Amino acid sequence: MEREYAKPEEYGLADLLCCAASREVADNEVVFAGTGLPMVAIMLAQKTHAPNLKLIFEAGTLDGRPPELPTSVGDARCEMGASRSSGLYDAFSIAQRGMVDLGFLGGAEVDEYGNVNTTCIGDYLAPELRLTGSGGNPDINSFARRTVFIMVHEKRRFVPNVSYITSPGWRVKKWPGGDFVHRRELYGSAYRGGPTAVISTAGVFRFDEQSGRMYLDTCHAGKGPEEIREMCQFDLDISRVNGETKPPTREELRIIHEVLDPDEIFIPKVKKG
Amino acid sequence: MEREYAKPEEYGLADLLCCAASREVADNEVVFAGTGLPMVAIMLAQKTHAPNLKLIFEAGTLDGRPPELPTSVGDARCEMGASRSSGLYDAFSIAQRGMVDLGFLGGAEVDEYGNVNTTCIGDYLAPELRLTGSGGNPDINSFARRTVFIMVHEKRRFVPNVSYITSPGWRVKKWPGGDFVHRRELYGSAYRGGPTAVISTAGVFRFDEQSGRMYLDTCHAGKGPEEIREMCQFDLDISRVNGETKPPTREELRIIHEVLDPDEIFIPKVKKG
Amino acid sequence: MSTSKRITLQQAAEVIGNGSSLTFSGFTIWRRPFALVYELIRQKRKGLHLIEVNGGPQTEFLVGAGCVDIWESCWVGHELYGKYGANLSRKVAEKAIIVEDYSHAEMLFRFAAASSGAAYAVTQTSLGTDIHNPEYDMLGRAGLRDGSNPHIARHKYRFTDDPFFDAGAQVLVPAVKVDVAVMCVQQVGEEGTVRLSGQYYSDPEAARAADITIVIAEEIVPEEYLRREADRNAIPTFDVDYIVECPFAGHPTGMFGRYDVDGAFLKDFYGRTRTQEGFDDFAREWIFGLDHHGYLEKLGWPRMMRLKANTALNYSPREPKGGK
Amino acid sequence: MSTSKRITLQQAAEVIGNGSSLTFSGFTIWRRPFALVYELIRQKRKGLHLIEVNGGPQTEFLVGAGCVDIWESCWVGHELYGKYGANLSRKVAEKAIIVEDYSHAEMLFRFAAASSGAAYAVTQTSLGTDIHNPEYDMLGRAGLRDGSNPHIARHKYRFTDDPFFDAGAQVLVPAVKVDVAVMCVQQVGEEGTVRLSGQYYSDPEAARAADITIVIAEEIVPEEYLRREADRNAIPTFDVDYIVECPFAGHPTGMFGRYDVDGAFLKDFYGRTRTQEGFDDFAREWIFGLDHHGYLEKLGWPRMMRLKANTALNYSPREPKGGK
Repeated sequence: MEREYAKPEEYGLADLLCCAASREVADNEVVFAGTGLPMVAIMLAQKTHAPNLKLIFEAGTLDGRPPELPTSVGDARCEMGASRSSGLYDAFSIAQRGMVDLGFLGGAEVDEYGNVNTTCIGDYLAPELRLTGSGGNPDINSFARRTVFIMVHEKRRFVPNVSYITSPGWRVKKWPGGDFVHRRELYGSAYRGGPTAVISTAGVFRFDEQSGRMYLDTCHAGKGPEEIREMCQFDLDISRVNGETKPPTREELRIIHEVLDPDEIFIPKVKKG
Repeated sequence: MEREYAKPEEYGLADLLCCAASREVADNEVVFAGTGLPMVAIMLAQKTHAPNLKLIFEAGTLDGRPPELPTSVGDARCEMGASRSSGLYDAFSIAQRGMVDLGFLGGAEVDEYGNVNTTCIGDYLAPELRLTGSGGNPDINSFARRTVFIMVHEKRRFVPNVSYITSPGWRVKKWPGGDFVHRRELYGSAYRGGPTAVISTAGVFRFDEQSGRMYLDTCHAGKGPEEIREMCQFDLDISRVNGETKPPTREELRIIHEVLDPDEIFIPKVKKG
Repeated sequence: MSTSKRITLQQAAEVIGNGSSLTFSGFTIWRRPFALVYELIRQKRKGLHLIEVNGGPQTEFLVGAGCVDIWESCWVGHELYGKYGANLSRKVAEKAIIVEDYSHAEMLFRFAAASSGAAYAVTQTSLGTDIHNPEYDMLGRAGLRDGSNPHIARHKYRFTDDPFFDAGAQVLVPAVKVDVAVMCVQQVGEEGTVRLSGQYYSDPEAARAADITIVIAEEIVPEEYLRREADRNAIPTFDVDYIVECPFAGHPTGMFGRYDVDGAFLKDFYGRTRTQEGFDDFAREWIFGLDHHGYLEKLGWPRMMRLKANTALNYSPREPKGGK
Repeated sequence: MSTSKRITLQQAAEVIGNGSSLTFSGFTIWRRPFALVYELIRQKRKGLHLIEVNGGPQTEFLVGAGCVDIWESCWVGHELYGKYGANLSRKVAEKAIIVEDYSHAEMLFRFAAASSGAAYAVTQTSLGTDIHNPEYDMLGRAGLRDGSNPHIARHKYRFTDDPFFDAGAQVLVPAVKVDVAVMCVQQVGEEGTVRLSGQYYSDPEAARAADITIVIAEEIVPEEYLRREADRNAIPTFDVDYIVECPFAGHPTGMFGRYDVDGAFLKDFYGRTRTQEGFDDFAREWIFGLDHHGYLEKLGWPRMMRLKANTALNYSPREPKGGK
């Protein structure tokens, strides 16, 4: 089936993020998704190219097939069509057991090595702003084979060092000293991978597994590599750029806006004409 | 209500054991019972003086009220009327959490300090006879506030040192050295008590919590203290004997034989006249 | 049963003394025992030590009202109805509360260990993060890890290696020590058997981890009815000390099969309580001077009927998503 | 589904290679996957390492047939139909098998740790017993704790103290390493969702602990049917690799809601297999030269109809208790 891509005026950045994220999933994978855009992205994948993906919601539904988008992972809608509905012990045990292929997460800050912060802005001991805290972000990111972060791209969010490492990237702190080491060194037999992509409102970023460094993979329509490098506080590797991020297809947009999120709870519609 | 005790010719030793064991339970207690005579004893208590006792079967039924005697703790009958039916994780967690008042157990050998063996006869490394193994005996005995053992009384079973300590008494081995210490020293905050009675086919034996030594409490009808001391390989303390074991009441016998075990699976009927 | 477990909401709140460590049923904005949270605020409870697998509006209300000295958890917010916990954030900035951060799985495993009677849990989650930064042991920094507080472990973490299969670094997290768990559930039997519907979150672990467990249920049903299908019950009688019948006790959070989250209420709370004055104003409007029935009357029938779940769907098809 | 999980009994047995570590669903004489146990014996499987929360007739059959080199567990017998495991006992006396003893709770916690991805479990059970006697570490004595066998931990136990609340001595037990779990259940969906009825024993832990899980079900039912009530299902699809439909697969053990234990059969087995000759004779009669249908035909309709459970009671009121 040929893909009919939408034109730039037919979609917004949230659509693009959602579709780019959705394409990170392969069929039959076990996927752990949080509330919000990650949930829309994963359900889009389920309704397009990955009908047999197995969806885990942290609050305790396993291999769920909600006919309608849940408002959060604790929503009654999560349970519909699931293989098993239970609780957090099940969800986190499955993750630690190594059964999760992909985690979809968000973040407030990210550094060049994929460390993500969702805890506070500024010094932890005297923060400018206390955020939500970790939630399951570090847990899913510790155990999944791959994790994908969906983020708003602002220069203040792409930093050399995050204020607080909430969720482990490729180069993490070895305690008690706090020296940076490759995560492989710390995780032992639980090492299965790490962050594989950051999908921001500017482009798609990937990581070199050996060096752990982020590089720019594709630019969203209208953004150039140099421009995106300027949007980071660290020296972004743009040597491996691979063209433009594929736009949403019309079918994907239809599913997002007619099936998944008709009420524009997570993704606003772009008004045509 | 006045108790109408049965006459010696109206009951057998198994009846006496069962009734003596049943009387160890107080109402509202949480009780863990194994297959066989312990199960009959506990259900007898439930149907007489302890209607609100909460029965746990190791295979995973909590606060069970079987209308009919199960054949083993995994039997479908265990689940009837239970507060929750689940699995072993639940049962053992409840025990380790300290919620069990009383455990009813059996054994092949017992020593003066209440250590019980259900693993092997003879040297563990070259046993004369390999038995069933521990089952949940040590687990229930480690965690319950009180445990009661029901045993056949033979001199070879009441020994100074059991071949193998399967289930911990009052004086247990501290590893790696294997020196004997009071169980209080080993169990730390999990120390809640230990074996409180052995009910054998000869009498009822109790333990001094401080010294951990067994003493004879009551003799079954027709047995004297000296005779019972002769039936032990260790020097049984008979200084605290407290008369004769109370016989079964006619009501208890009726419940055992008409309600609980009419098919004489665990307790044979004594033929009258 | 020889003794009834039934008590009133007021009595339930009185079970939780000043300085208690406390936890709740539910998950973020679902099945939180709000009727009791409100009552604790009315009774001006002080010095609470909240230990939660995850926080939510109940945390924000208790923190905003000044009931909480210590919060140990991993997350607070209102999901799509409020991005973060503004009251907690304000108190953190003022250093008016101690926050001890763990990861979500760590909190869950801490409860699982406690409910299973284990002293601690072994995990490999969150290695290399600042959650494990020894400088960020806030209870330690406050001098509270000296063994004198029975709710607080001597260490936030210990690290060790797997001696059995060389699996690498292991994180040891202490079992939680919780005085009281308050559950908000669909059904409880007269003797305490709880039947949950939908996801059960971390409720069985919370109920068993706590020394005292209070169950607030939409309805108290005949125990006999629940015992007919024992394999559908989540919490057995001996995990439950007190029961309270209180319909809509979870509002503004939602309950599977019974009612949806009141998104508009949470949005209003989130919007109005960035400042202490805002919180106090909100509390005067919605908490003080009301009891549970007064609260429901104030909410009004049209609102509550809109939130009511369709029992075939288990959620309300009438309630607009996103609280719009 | 893109790929079917359905296989035959023969194929299921072939999944379990010589030298595999293996575990089963069920509890003592309940829900043991006998149809597959028989097939393993027919296929003359060798060198198995059985790791069981508890043993039962399935252990006795496999041990008697010489399929098992190592048995790690806590109990073997036939409940009221046979006091102990005579085949295991004989092989122990002959030193033809290595038995590694743990307590029941220890075995359960070892499975729970494995199913939760933890390297080991922390417990306080069985302190002071000979289960912890370092002289009785049988795999260690056999030189098998050098790290070369992926199923065998470097230590049987480790002891430590609780660093958090001074709770005292703690026993660390290694997570089990199980290649294959074979489950014998009432219902499985086409995609692998399992619904258990009655007690679920340690089945969810066993299914998740193993690298490969085979489910043998009385019936394969539409996946859609099971997913209508997700909170009644015990094991999710991604814990299950293969499914086999095989009615009466558990005979002579019992299955809640389906059929009772065949006590007479077990008594006969127990009585006849004290010697190897006795076992071989029993195997010639009941295992070799038969397939599952041949076995059922040999048992005969009257016997099987007598064992069949009354679906209101979940057991058979016709089957005499005690196997008389």
